[in-house]
Amino acid sequence: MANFEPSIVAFVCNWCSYGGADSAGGQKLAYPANVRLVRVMCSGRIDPEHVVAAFREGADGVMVMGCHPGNCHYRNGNHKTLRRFRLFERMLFQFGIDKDRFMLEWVSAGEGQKFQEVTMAMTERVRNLGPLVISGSVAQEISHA
Amino acid sequence: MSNLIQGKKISIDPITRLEGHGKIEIFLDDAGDVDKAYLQLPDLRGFEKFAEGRPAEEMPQITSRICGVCPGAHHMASTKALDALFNVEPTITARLIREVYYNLHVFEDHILHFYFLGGPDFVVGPNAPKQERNILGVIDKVGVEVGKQVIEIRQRARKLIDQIAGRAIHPVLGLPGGVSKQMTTEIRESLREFSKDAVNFAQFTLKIFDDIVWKNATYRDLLLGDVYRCETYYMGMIDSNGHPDFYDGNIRVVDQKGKEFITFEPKDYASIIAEHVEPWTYVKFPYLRKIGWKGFVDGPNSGMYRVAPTARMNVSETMSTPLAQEQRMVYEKAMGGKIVHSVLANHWARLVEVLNNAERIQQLIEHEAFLAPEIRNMNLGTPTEGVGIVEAPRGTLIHHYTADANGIITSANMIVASLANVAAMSMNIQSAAKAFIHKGNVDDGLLNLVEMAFRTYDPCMSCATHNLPGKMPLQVNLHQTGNATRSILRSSDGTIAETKINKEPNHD
Amino acid sequence: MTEKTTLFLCRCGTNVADFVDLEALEAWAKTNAGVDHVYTHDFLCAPAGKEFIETTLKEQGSKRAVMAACSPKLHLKTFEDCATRVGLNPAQMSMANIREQCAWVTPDKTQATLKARSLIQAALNRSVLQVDLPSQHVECKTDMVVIGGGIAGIEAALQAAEAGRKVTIFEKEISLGGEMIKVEDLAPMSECAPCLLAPRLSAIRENPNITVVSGATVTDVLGFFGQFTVIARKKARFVTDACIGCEACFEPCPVDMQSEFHLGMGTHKAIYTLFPGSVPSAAAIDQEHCLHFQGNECQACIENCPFSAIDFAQKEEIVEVQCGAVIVAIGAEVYTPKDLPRMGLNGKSNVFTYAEFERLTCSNGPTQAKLQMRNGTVPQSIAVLHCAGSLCSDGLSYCSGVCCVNAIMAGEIIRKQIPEAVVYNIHDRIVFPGAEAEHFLQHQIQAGTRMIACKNLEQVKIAEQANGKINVTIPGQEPLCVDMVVLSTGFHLGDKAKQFASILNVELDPHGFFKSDHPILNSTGSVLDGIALAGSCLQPSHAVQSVTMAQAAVGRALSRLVPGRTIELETMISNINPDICAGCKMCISSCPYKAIRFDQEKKSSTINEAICRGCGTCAATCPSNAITARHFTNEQLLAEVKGVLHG
Amino acid sequence: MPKVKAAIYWCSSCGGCDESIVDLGERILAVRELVDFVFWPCAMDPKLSDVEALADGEIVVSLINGAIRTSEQEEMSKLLRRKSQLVVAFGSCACTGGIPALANLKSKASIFDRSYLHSPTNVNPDGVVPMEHSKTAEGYPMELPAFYDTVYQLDDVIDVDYYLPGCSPNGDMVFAALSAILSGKLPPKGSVLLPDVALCQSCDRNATKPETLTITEFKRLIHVQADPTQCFLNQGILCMGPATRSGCGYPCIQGNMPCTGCMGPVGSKDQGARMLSALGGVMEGESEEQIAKALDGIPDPAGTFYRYSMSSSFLGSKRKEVKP
Repeated sequence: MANFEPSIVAFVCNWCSYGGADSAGGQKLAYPANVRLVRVMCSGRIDPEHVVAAFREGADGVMVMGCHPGNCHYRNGNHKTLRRFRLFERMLFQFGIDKDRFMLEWVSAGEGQKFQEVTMAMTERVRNLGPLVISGSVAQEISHA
Repeated sequence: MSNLIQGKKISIDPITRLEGHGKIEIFLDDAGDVDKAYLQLPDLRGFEKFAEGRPAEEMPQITSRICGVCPGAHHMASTKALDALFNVEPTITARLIREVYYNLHVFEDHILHFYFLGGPDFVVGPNAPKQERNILGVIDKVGVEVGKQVIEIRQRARKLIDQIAGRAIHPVLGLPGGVSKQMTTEIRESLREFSKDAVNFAQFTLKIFDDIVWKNATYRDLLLGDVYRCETYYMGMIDSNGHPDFYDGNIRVVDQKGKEFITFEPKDYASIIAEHVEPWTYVKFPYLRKIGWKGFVDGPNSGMYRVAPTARMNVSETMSTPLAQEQRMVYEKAMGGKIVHSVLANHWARLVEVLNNAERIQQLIEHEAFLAPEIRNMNLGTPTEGVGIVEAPRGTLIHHYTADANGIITSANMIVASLANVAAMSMNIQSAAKAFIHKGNVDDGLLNLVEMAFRTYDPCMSCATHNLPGKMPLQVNLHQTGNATRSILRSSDGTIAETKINKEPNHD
Repeated sequence: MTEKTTLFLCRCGTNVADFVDLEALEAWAKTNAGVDHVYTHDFLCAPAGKEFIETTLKEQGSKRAVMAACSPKLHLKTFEDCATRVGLNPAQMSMANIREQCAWVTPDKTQATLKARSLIQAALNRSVLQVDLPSQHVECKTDMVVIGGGIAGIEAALQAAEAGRKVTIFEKEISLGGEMIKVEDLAPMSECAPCLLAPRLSAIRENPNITVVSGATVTDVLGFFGQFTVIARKKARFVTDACIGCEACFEPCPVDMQSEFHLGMGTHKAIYTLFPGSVPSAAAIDQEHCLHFQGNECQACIENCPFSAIDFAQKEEIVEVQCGAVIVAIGAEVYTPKDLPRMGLNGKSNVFTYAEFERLTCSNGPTQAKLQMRNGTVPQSIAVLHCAGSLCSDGLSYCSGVCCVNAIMAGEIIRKQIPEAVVYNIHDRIVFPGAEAEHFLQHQIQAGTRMIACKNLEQVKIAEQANGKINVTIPGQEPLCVDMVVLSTGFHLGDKAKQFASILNVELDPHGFFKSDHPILNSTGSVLDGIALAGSCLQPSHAVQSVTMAQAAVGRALSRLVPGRTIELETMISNINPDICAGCKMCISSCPYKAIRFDQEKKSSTINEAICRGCGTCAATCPSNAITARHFTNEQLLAEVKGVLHG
Repeated sequence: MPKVKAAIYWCSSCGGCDESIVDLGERILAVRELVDFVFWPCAMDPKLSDVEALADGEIVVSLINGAIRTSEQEEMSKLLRRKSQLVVAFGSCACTGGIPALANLKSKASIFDRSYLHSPTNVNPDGVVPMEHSKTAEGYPMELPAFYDTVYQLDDVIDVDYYLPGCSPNGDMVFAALSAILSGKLPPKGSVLLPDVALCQSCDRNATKPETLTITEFKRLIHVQADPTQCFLNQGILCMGPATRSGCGYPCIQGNMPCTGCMGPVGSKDQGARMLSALGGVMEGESEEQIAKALDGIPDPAGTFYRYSMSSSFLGSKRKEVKP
């Protein structure tokens, strides 16, 4: 889907990945405007329900970013994120949602370049997949019965 | 009733007092007599497909949701399929606990049918007004005292099941190679008391059947008459010494004369049984593969076979317990010999089995291993394929799974008891319709006599289409070509009223 | 009428104005339902900008404001202060990062403007749901806890007590002293460590401000700077404080056991002290070896104790101490290269580590300072191998920096007892800095120490001969055949210490030592504010370095923990709704700071608001959504998601 | 006091919910005094025509169980909604999709293929499959309800007043709910007629669960024998209790098997996300390998976390583009 512009929501932790985004800004490292950030204090605060809500509200792809394991400002919040979303990824596949629509990445406050790379890679991946069409809403299905 | 013209259709939609959703379509010829009748089961859930991907050990609790009236049957068949899948023998204690649980389940399910679902047709009478033909009608007939006893014995049975299997509706005890919970002396004590009362209650119910049904000329004629008779093959599970057994054994099929057609082990079921698909119903019709599907006809060269209580009697010689065997001889003498084709005989055979269940419980709980802690055999093999078969209250129930090395289900196939009887039901319905509908005249007797044709099988439509959700009360639509369908409605107070339905069913 | 939000757009000079069409945004904002007033300004963070914000907020009587400007990490605090000055709660100020995360990274102006609009919409959606967060202050505690009773811990305790603070020392052994108490010839002046420590130990014993908790393992360090709670498990000692260490019970005790203090080369009774003059002075009974605990009726110590200080009924206790700062001085462990075959170290041959050599030459050692071989005879020739197990692929990858001076000292110690002994030092580079060092080295060489240089110490092989002599093959040199070999080994942090790091949440550096907050500016601080590090747990240290670091750590703590000073508690904390909480306890183990406790009566969990740091992990963990993460509630986050997607 | 007209109907269900009403035992007699079941196909003979003959709103309360799988079930639900003042979503299928909703993980085509075409016992050379309009061998026209692509819960198709989850609800829950309805003392519309708290609160094994609950690996019941006194999670056995509503009296746990979550979520609509997130919070494992090994103990997250609530989660409730 060459000309499709996906909307991507990225949940980022205040201390590391949000800082990474700021340093990408500081170094003027442009990345697709499709990616819009929602800040939380720690990646451990990000709940799979938030990711599902993003998909429900129309996101075609969702990213979760936190500090590199071992550097979490709150000791081990990111370890919980890793466990939660490795399990979440396995479940997404069962629901028939392509794994590439979700990305978990560690970006430290100094890694402006890495922030640029992962957001561009994610936008590209989701662009190739096209919009997340959840066919078969009740209204649509009932009408043809 | 005006004289109906050519090409009429009568729809009995839905049929009531059974488990599951059903509809009957009756087509009249020019003269207004019945040409063809079909029993239609209009729903599907797809257990066999969504089982794929589930961990094998979850199947006993998932498949019990195929039927809320006989969840124990699916739970047990599924558990036995897991034993085969993981190639593990359950410990002697586990087997005892399973058999006690399962006999309890069949006991209370049979009682539910006789007193709540199918029985009222008999106990209250086939042409009694509709609002009496239910448990309350039964209670009026047999007396409130007996009614209380019925409710009480069933409640005790279900309390015991709760203690053994966690819960009555959707039990949890089954695991590959064993069960989840060890028995206690208190449970055994209450089982002793219960089984003693259960034996008396079973004999008491057989006496009711004798007084109210067998001694009543009209019912006896229906029992022995031809309207509800069709000569099919019969299938049922028998243990190593030929007694009918609900929990374990091989499957025997006998022909119309009672001669053994074949006895096979559970793992070979797929080479014996095949299923036929019709576009107008979600249910499939199993038949004997070797003889082939010949449509809704009985007789030696039609692969149609039947299961359920009479079938279990026909495939076996004697009962596994003394009192039940006595009652079996009474039944066989009355029904004229060993092989019984009358559909309504199911009611009687079912009550003989109730007595057998009660006695079996008495025997099993006295075994010294019953209270032992060894409730699970933990060395499971790598799963490949497994077939588990039990006799559900309504007949032979087959679960067949394959799984990957990690124990995840890769395929599931289930042949459910009532499935086998659906074809026969259609035949009985058709013969009943033909017997009672002439010149397009419709009367209340027709509706109930037709329904009796299926109720006696105690059919479980949810099982039939494992598959199948609930259903709607009975309503007959007379289809007249060229103009509005006339709908003959049997309302709650039993009166017959006629209304027009403008929705013209297309005939393309 | 729902309370609306005042929107401020910041041009940031040209930084935003050039890339985002602020005029279009201002027009859009005027039509936006959620906005009551919108203003654009050149530099909101400048004094003029702040002035403008405050007057506008006052005039409009706004309840809340969204600042579409730079990163909150930069100026959220600035705008919060503006809010405080006009009587608004800081939580009512939110920001949309339209500079770093929009203008500077989106070259296409239209796209940048659209993105800015969605970020502003998200902030507007969120701001309506933001509730005031009351700020809470609490008085900082000024007492201190020292973990580790070696030279560093002792020094820290004394300095803090000197300033009048209450100090608790937690020591895992049964007495203070650490590694240094085992050394009699402190390099380079061969000062006697026990003699140096004795007056400091008694100072600690006499000082009312200092409490020593020995046989203690610290299990939890909760809270934060100014509000710590340290919890430790104190092993049962079975001897009360009435004991003055008179040793009357030693001799009658029938049980001998291997002494860890003497590195297994000596024994002591089941009732013992580490060394005479230990603090606490009371003896201790070893539960595994004492017959009483194996059902035997033995009462030997009770019968001989003049002070009836034996108490077999003592139980392990939990000790909980509140403090303002924690000084970690748990030291390092000697690295024993026993799994390197080329070292020939098997506890039977006459190959000893330097630590064992020290024990054999120390008056409080197993041989009353008499240097002897396994069979008791006096060695005539001794080889000392430098960098034993250090700077090699299969041992320590670093130089500990403190072992060379010991290796050179060995010659002096040997010759004091065995003047005629021949001492070889097999070395590569010598690490022995300081003006005094060269003089000391030349002095030893003149005294007879034979220096054998070897560029490849990793190839040196040590093997015991049938006759007990030790053969030492040295690449590029003649092989040696000596009576005894001493391995000069380095130091590392043991597993227990690494586990302790995770309890403290202090990071470890790549070599496994505790990591300073900043190697230059705050070397005795840790990443966790209020937890200081001193001594060998940071890096292998000479006594002088340990003492200096201890003094630095205490100095820094004292300068910040001034009595009466208050600390601001975290405002964005979580709280649990007791009506919904089912007491499933899953939030408790998810909390990185152990701030959640289970209330037995109420059968539900509660969060200790003083300890909670507001990370929100428990809110995501709660399976029934009973926990609200203030300022980052599910509703607020969902509102933001809707904003960024539909804005 | 005139008898209250009530109706009980079953959509895509197993009959267990109807059975649970029959299970009220003697209390069914007490209920019969107050209630006139104008429509209960499972146990009584009153007919669809009787329902159509009633005035709108004449039925005081309809207890509808079963999920919505076919067009007929949706039409019946809409009919009953029109005729009833109150509609109660009765049982897990009606509330959150139940076991039938597991089919949402599969496509309609694959379900038909497995049921009617490719199975060890099907003999179907001409590939016949059930159709909405078809003819019998003898040429008579027949109709079947449409089979939807997705299984929906009741409040996806009609407005629901109250919810009574459970697979199936036990006698006490049913009796309490009926009494509340008959007495008119009802909580606000849309609430669940059960306590708003998770199962752990009532479960007697919760006391054995330590505050430092950490799970290093998840053990499947084929690999381990559960200790009948210990909390399952503390034994590393996945129990849905923490993310499941209380009120059932935890019979499965008393049968020494872990809760599978049939009472549906509490405090959120997404039971699966809640449990998954909670497990992430208490699991051990820092490295990818450790975590992967631990997660292998949950081979079927979707089927486990959404065993009865697939229709109430966004991920599981609507058809997806990728047909697994």
